Amino acid sequence: MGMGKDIFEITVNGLKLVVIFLMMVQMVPILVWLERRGSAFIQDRLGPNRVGPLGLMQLLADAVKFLTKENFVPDTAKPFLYYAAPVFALIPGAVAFSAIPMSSPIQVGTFEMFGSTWGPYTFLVQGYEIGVGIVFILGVSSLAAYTLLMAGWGSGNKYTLMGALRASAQTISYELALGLSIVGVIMLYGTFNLTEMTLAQQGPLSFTFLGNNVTASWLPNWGIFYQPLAAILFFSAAFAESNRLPFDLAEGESELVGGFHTEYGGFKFNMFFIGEYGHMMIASGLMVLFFFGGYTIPYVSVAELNEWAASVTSTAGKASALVALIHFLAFNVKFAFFMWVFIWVRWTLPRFRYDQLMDLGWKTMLPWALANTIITAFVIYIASL
Amino acid sequence: MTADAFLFWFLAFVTLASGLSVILMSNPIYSALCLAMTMVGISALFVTLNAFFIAGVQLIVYAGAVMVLFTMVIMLFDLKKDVQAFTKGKFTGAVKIASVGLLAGLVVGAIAMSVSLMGEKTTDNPVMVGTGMETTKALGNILFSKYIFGFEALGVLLLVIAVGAVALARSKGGTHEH
Amino acid sequence: MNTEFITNIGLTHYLVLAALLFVIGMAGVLVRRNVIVLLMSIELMLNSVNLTFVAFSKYLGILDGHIMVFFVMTIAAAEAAVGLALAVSIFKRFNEVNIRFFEHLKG
Amino acid sequence: MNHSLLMAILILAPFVGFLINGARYKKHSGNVAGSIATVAVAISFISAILLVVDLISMPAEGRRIAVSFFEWMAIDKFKVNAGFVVDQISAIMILVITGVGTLIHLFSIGYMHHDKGVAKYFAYLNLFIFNMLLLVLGDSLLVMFVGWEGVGLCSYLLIGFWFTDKEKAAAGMKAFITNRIGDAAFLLGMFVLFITFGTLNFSELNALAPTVAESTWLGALTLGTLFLFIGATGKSAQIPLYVWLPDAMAGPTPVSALIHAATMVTAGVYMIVRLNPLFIMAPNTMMVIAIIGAATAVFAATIGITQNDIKKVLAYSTVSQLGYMFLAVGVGAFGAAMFHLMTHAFFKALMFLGSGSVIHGMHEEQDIRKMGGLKKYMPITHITFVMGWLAIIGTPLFSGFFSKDEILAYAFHSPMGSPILWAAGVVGATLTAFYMTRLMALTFWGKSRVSPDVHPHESSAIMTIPLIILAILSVFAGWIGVPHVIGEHLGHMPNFWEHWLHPMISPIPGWTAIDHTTEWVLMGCSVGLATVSAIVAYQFYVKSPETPKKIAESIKPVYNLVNNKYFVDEAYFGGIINPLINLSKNTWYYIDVNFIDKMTFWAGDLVRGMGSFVRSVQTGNMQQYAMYIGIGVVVALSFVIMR
Amino acid sequence: MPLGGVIFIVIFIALFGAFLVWLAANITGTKPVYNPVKYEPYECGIPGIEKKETKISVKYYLTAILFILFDIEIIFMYPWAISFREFISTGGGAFVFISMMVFIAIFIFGLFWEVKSKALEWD
Repeated sequence: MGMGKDIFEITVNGLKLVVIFLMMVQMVPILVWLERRGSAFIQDRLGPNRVGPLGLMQLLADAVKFLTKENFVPDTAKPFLYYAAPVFALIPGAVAFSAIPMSSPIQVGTFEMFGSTWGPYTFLVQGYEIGVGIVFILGVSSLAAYTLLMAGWGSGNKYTLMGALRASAQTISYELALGLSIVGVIMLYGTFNLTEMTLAQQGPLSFTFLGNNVTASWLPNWGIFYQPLAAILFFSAAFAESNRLPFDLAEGESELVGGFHTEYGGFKFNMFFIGEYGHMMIASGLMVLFFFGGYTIPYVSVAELNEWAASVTSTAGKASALVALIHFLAFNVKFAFFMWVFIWVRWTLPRFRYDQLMDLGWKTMLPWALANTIITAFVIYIASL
Repeated sequence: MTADAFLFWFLAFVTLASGLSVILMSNPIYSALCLAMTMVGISALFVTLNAFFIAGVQLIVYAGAVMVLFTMVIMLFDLKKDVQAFTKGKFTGAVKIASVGLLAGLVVGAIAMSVSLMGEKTTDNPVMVGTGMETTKALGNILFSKYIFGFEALGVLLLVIAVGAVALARSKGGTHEH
Repeated sequence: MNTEFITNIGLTHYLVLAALLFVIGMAGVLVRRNVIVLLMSIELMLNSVNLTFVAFSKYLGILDGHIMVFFVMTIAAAEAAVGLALAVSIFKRFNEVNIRFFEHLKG
Repeated sequence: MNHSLLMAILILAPFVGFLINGARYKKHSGNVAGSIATVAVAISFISAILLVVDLISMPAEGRRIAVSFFEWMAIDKFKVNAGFVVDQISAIMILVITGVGTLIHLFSIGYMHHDKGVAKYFAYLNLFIFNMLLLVLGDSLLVMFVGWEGVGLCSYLLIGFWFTDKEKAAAGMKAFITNRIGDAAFLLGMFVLFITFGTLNFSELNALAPTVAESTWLGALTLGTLFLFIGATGKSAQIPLYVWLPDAMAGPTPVSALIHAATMVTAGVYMIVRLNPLFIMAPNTMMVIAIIGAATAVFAATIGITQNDIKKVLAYSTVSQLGYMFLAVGVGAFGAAMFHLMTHAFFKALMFLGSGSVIHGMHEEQDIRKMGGLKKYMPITHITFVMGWLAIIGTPLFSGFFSKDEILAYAFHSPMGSPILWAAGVVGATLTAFYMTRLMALTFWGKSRVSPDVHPHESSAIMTIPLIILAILSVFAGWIGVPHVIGEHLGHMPNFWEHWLHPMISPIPGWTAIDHTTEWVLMGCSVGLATVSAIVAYQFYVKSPETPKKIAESIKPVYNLVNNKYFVDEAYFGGIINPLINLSKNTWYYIDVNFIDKMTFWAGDLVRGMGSFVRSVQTGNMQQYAMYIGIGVVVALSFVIMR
Repeated sequence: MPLGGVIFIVIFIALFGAFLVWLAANITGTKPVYNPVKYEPYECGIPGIEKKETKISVKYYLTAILFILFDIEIIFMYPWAISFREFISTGGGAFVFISMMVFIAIFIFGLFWEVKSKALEWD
């Protein structure tokens, strides 16, 4: 039975999931710090700078504060839902984030351990690979609406309930534009698989049009050049999905106080916070995957990079690790850029009114996304003639 | 026990338990949440059956849309607890439970019988393996050739429902006071 | 004890599971009083049918079952939309969701 | 472009036109609606041409473009595809339908200009073309039947187009009901054929036909073909179901031209030609067809002589000419039937459109007694009408001459024909020459009897252009089917028509070539008689208009009989419809009211009593109903399992 | 590794992680001291006198219903999008394109109707 050989693989994969989850959680304090420093920079003030170098220790102080807050349940709340909601806020984000490929796979050759031979293995730098990647991610992240409703209803407060309804109505409205803007992308790559999409974007811009091969070597072969409208729509919808400014209508000091998490404090509030950042991370990751080449390096194809890595390292395993490292860095650079855009936008744009928000989603973005779908299909059809 | 078998039993337990909770919880909101759990469980069962795309659609449509609608409506009604959650009549109740129980027994029996009859036809013959892409493409191929009329008809159906449901929901409702 | 039954998962397992889910949904339809829970029980029944479709699809090696699942999902969503619209409309007017109340709608 | 796309465009273009015009049916702008409709049909025409060009470029064997879009239904063995075929026969039909259709659409723009329901009119017209294309292109009887019913519907809608006029609405109804009788027979025919052959596909039927040996007089083959022929008599206005066609003239004149002259009424002929290997195996049916065709040809022609409504004359002429086609079919001359179908489509459409132009110019006047001398007011209409006239009376070298004489030759010489059939044909031709000349004389020639407050005028170019094109076709269309006997004197001109249709037409058993002398003699006979009768008619109605009245006076009973269309309508009423009504009334009173009703009341009381008992079950409690379903399922399942 | 195994691991770790997180959420924090005011639902200064009974606009529900219907229509486009190129390469491109355009036309008509009937207006 091959189970013995599998155990190592299963262990590594399990650990990988834990690591990715921790990575996601640990990125949140850093992003919070970035947001606070960044907003200060944008607004021409100093931001946190007292605790530790550059105010970095502020994160720890925050964490301590969160963990030591009083832990109580309001009288009118439903305890089960009240406790469950923050936990559920984390799960969809974490599960969806693990499906994002962050680098090329690492090859591990055979080796001796515990007196038997192991390997060879291939480890993906993503939680798990699933064939219908996008559909899966969309499905999982559509579960986020429950968190809002559970929190809002479970708190037993009318502000939370209204905030939750607002937030979920907004989330589902923009999910339409989000889902529709992806149709063009799917058509472009002809696959749901995120890795295949990434690999389709390597090298210089080149495509076939009416039987002619067109190549523009000064541009990378990124999705944004094929689907600019989809990129804009997707990114805007992602803002609304994660309830970020300018679409953070779920909260409002004057009308709804803190929205659906009004009654939450301490660690539970923190989890909602992590959930929100989780959404941002998924959105940024997908943005990079769909439109900015994923983990590939612009102008350089994966094959070229493999060749170079093989020439500077001794074994295939080391070469693949090196390549994976470079790809991982490339991915993170792009990823960080979009996270920064999220923060940047938040401190730059004013928020919408609720009716404007719904109008934008239903009457502007949905028709444009439809138009994008039709045009893409038409162009693909014409180009193939 | 293999991972697959464990997975099946685990998911079967989850779906059955949450399915039972749907009808046993007296508070409709917990019913709705349990049903959402059942949907997720069934989605995972689809994955074990290699129906990846269908699993994703199940998540998006059922868990992500239909059940959200249910939850929203219940919150809209603000129903805390059903005053009378179950039927009252003792006799009809007994008949109902009995018929359901009988049905369960019969269906399971029928399945067991027919499976033993069908014999080799039900042997594991998975033509649809792989990561789900081929299946989805094949699905598209069938949907847009053999089932194209059903597909267009569903488009019209959805239009009709969109018009009708909105008209219904905004209507004053009812013609007379009871 | 014969462990074959536990370790070797086949079509029968899925069919029995689906049958049980169906029966649970049916029980819900029969015994619950809240219209919305009734509708949810119907969704449960539809879901169990979807499960049988997909299971047969896999074990018979034809994809038509998947298409049927697609169609069933659409119908189920349509049914939920209209059913809930009715429920909302009646609730707004009479503040009532008990199925027995709906008897007043007859003729 | 590939064939399926072309075929889809061919069929769907008029349908799209129908949808567009149907959606804007309240609009009054005739030009817009007409342009849309005309363009739609013109697109269809172009794709028809492209398809036929492709067809011609194929090798003569297997010259056939078959497209199956999807499986329409599959019930056990019964499988029907939405399949369409362009072959030698349907190629002719689609060209005629879309070509003549385009011209008639164009004409309609001018003719229907002032009408309020013009968009609706064009929508119906396009729907008709769509259905007609389904009819001729369908690769199985069932697909054809869809078109068959569709054209019936459009015919009904268009005859009763001015439905506010009760009489016209009734005419529409009459057409519809008469057609239904035929359609019922058509359905029966399909059943019989399906039981016999297990398929409704044309090519399969035709291939299987010779394998069924016909042992009895009324075997399956004869029965099926006879039923189909009855269906054809309904659609193609043959005895006894012709009565609807003259009344159908209540519709707008272009409709009469398109539906009731050129296309729809020929559907019966087309259907028989398409199934010719099947029909040729049933000689008894063929005989019936030939006799009915010949009888209709003569019968309708006699009525035509006495009619005074310009459109009625043409209508009876159409019935008569259709009789010729059935005569041709009946004697096995399928090619000749198709040939006459095509030439007739041209010259009859021309004449109908010409009459439309006359009616338009005369401000809705249709009575030829109030016309006369229109030659000088309407020169173009007159010239084109003359071309049509020359064609229909069989003037040598005009199109009608070739087709009619081919039919007559076959009727004389074919083993299935006989000199009697030929004689009937010649009489028909003579009568045709007479009443057509009468029509010409009373309408265009002689002294003007136009009432002084009417100012006839020539129609606009949009109406005359189609006339001119059709006139050219009426004159020259016959040249593609010049018989050998004439062709060899014209520099050995080949008979394109025969070559083209040859692979599709089954040979007549026992056929021998006609020797040239016979053919010349036959031709001479019919031409001579027609000429004489035309001259007589000219004498009667132009030179001495008093003579026909005197003659009519002297044979008054006969004249009345003919003038009243042999009292066929009245006979139908007196012989069939009224007795039926009386019988129904009596049965209603004695059987229904006094017996059945009492029984049912009694039964009703019983049921009500039981019902009030059972009503207690129907509580309105949905869950109880669900429980009943559940119990039912339990019982059914346990029955299945225990069995 | 079989895919079932992957799912198994994911589910297992997700559940385990959720349990851990839930535990963490309950363990952390200091034990609260009971105070009736503190345990009241949040209000903006004035104590809540009415019971929690809020009339919620039916608009939210309408939005959700329309979301479901349009979401399904979008889901139908996915298999189309994914097999569109294959259809083109096998020659059925025009047919599939047109049939999807018909579907989208119905979609647009529905959207247009909703906009026109003001089902999407928020005030």
